[in-house]
Amino acid sequence: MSNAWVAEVVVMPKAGVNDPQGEAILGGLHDLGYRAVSRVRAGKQFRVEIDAENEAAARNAIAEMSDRVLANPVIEVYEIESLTPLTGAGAER
Amino acid sequence: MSNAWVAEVVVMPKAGVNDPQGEAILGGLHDLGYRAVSRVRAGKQFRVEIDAENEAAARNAIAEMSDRVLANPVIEVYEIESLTPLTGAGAER
Amino acid sequence: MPEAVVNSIAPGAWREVALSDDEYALILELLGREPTPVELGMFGSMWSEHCGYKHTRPLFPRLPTDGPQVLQGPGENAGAVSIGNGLAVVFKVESHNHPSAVEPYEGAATGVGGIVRDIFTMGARPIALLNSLRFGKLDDQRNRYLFDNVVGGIGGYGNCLGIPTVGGEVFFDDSYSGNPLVNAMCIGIVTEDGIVRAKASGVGNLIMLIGADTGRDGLHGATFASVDDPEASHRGVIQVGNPFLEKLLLEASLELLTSGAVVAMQDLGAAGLTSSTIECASRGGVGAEIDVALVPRREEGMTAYEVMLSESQERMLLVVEPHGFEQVDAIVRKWSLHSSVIGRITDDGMVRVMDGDVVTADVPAEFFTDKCPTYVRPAAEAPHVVAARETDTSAFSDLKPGQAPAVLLELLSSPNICSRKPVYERYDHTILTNTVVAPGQADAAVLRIKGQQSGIATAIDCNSRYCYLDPHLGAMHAVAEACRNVSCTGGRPLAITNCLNFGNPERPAGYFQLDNAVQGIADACRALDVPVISGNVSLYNETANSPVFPTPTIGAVGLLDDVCRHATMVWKPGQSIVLLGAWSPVLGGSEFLSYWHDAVAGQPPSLDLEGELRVQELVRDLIGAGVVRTAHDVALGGIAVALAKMAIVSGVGANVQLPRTVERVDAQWFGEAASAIIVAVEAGDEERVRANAAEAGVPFLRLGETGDSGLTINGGKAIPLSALSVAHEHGFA
Amino acid sequence: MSQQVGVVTFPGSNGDHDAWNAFANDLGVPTRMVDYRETDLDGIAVVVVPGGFSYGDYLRCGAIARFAPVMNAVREFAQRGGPVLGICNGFQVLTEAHLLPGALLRNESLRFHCDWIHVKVENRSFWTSDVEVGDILRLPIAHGDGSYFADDETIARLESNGQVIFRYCDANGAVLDNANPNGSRRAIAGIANEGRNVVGLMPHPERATDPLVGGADGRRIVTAALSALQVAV
Ligand SMILES: Nc1ncnc2c1ncn2[C@@H]1O[C@H](COP(=O)(O)OP(=O)(O)O)[C@@H](O)[C@H]1O
Ligand SMILES: [Mg+2]
Repeated sequence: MSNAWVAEVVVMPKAGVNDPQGEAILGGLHDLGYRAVSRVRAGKQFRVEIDAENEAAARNAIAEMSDRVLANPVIEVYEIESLTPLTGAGAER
Repeated sequence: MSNAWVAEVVVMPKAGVNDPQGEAILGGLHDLGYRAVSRVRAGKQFRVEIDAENEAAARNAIAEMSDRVLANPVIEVYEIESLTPLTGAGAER
Repeated sequence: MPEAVVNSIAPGAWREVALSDDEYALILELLGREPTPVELGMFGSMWSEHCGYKHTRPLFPRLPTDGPQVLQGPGENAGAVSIGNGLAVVFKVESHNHPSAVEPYEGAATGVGGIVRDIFTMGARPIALLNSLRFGKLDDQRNRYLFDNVVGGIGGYGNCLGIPTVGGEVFFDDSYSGNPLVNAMCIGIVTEDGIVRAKASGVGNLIMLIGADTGRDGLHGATFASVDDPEASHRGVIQVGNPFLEKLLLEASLELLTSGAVVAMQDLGAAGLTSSTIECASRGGVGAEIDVALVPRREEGMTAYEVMLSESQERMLLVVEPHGFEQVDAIVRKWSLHSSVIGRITDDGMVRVMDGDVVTADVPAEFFTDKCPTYVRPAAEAPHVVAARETDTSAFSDLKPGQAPAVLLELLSSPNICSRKPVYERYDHTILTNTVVAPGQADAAVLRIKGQQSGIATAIDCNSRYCYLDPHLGAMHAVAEACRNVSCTGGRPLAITNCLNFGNPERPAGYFQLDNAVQGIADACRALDVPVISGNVSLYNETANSPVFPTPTIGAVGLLDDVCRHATMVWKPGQSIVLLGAWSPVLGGSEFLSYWHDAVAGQPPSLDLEGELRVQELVRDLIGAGVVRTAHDVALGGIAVALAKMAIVSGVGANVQLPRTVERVDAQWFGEAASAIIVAVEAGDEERVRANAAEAGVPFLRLGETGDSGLTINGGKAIPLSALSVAHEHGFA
Repeated sequence: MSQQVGVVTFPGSNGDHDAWNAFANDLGVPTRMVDYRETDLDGIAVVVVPGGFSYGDYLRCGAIARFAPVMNAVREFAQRGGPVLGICNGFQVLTEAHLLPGALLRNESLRFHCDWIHVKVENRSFWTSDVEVGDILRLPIAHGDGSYFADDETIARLESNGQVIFRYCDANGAVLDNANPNGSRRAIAGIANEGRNVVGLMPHPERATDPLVGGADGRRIVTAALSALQVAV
């Protein structure tokens, strides 16, 4: 029997890679008076629901698709931030 | 004396708002054979470094700028996923 | 020698910056000592093909670069020609092939960023972009990914800058699989006396850096673009462009250049601070001293070496008189940018790089430029190319007459011929409100110049299959076709720019292609009287030792005296369709042969440059006289494809007889030839056109007339317009 | 002080020149650029928020621009009933600034889209005073984030109040799915505030004021400015 899982994958620009979006947001926040902000990095977050027999299988699949699709390894790094059984409530978040 | 903090803010499309990016990724994953994936939502993640006297002050500031700038409440919801003291290592992540 | 330098060069370290043993020996001889690590890195970049033009410099003297209209030929950031009334257009094409192979979106985007900087550095406001793209076949997922993301990157950058992308070409062939070609061209406009040259002068003047902070992006991009190791370019940090910053930089730079405070301006492209400092100093015959410690960084812990060789985008180097500093700073800040003084102009001809108190490099500027070795390599045509060219195309079985209409529909939906709308609709082509003839409407784009009666036409072309089969002839075709496309809209070609995309020149077969193609450009330019005013070179385009088709991309710009008198491909019902120019189509090198028989073979069409000149002149005159408003040259796919495309854009069919100059059905419908232009004219003007053609010595052949809701060829069954359109529109799906 | 059209520019605006050209050259009315740092709109009778990529469109289109100093003045101007036209990025800025309801999402295709399209005039507003309801206009679009979104309640209110000003349609005026270039809800191309003085739209009327460059239907939108300027042309 298979179960449903939900993973949260964060994709951020690799260290050293230019992040114009983060810079523009930082500039905007400064103009707005949030001078205490010293740095912003902007990335993506994906919430992926998947069927898998067990947690390990789910994690493997998520890792593989993060590598291949969700992140562009040339300029980004990804992290599986969480992997939890999918409950009814979670599905609606 | 003030301290440095790093916050991770996640911004996701509200329930009911179209998420063509999530749908496109889902389609792409299916094409690649990841048929067990049933749903993908695509959002943003911001990593904000800020100086604040204490954790509560940092959290307030981050919440305020998330409300005003990082997320648009008409279409998005945000969540402060983490708020931690900034260490040397974190700065280079 | 720099006293503070203690690091010595490990044996063979020069090979890591792509210098040969002989080249390293030459450096030792020039310097009379070992270079420092920073100097070695600087030599590696400056003596790369990308910056040093080692293999192409000896070929360049062949190219004609003069003409009364030429205000600036090759040698500056871009060339310039006069368009009258005190105005000039500035233009250039540049490649970003290697970065795009690794990260297509950012590679293409930063390619656009680079060429745009070349234009505004000259003081010109960019008014149009074009691009020429080549990929492997789309049935391969990676090629599809590259295609989609390259187009995305070009659009992403140009759209954000607010410069319309008005034309281009896309071509697919296996030779480009894994090594796409991404060439971007930019056109700017400036008053003749507003042209600025990147020539540093004035001992004691400040060297300033404006724009982005410096990170570790693209270290050694120039070097790695000069070795055929596709993995090599992975080693650096990929450059990520910031078009928003470039837009600010563009506005700030144009304002700075009119302020009078700036002596010279140079963008930071390949080899970053190294090449910009050296080129600026050497053009002005002065020296320069900069301190890397004064360069604002994005990253912590960067070494002098990294700062000197970083290829971070969106940066500009300025030479400013000391008293102009305040003014420059104020303008820069107005555009939300910051500036830093990083050095001074000196009188000793040396390029000196300090890191605080430490001298990390100290070399005469000319060692990097004039002393860069050049190579003339042995050339020999590859036997398999000779064999391909000498293939007897008559051995391929001909089509049956009844088969041709179905083949036409198939060709119309093939990747090299189908509608490019899915590409150009991702580019803003209406911004700046100068686009008189938009993509998809004609052989060239036409732009108005606000406040003037005149306008300009521009196109970018290269049939690289012809170049593969015969590089000399193919390059001539590229020049002829680019100019012909401009002429077909009514523009008189003023000059061209070129981008030489080739494989490894160190192999005799590669050098043969390069050598012959440059000669072909030179010969065609002389015959058609169009000078070359700018260009760019990209060699080592290979995957697994297999080179791309030799691809000398040609961008042409022409002038229309009255922009209202232009032509498009659109015809109206009830007009006569006429073919102007000699017509002897061949299958050699044709799209048909490649698509239908999967053969790149045969002798490509011959090219009579005098006939070419005559037909172009005739068509321009007819357009200028207001007689012709519809013109289209016959190119890929032959005459049937050309007529079908005209019918599709017009939404009006036609009834035509194809010329019976050849026996074979396939050659009659789909054979290719140069120097032939289809025009549509009002029936009442037909005789006048016939007379003008006779006078001009241009063959005239009536093909038929427009009208109806289908295309009827040789009296067969009409192919409904809707069938033609559907085939054409969905080629990439 | 003379009554002028004010074209608001942010860092990254790139449609400012086209807006200026449409009003100053094609319409021949006094027009000036208003820098995002300016704080009063003295002498300005009509405000245009032009297209472009303000702040690079990073974060969200218009998200950062809406906090620019000039936006306070624009808000007061709008509240006093002054005519405001937000074009493309300008429309996005006005929604982010809550001068107009809803938001603009990424095109359904996820791609930037440039083409000439048709819109139908649905209701009266300051900016549709020189066209008739039901007129079909041919205008260029050029955007990656033009999919109009508002929740059901807001959409219902916009519809019942007649605040939907433009809808995408085909050349004959039929509102069909394949005429909707970006997936906007109810094919909405442009809306007005309750006062009908503030209008935002994704298409570019300012790029369509001269037949030489594709069409002049946009001229019929921009001429509305004349009534506010009380100038003789
Ligand atoms: N990469 C591109 N970028 C912009 N426009 C393009 C591009 N490729 C093709 N186009 C435009 O699409 C139209 C059709 O291209 P093509 O089929 O090569 O034309 P032709 O009729 O000259 O063979 C032309 O207007 C051309 O400028
Ligand atoms: Mg052509």
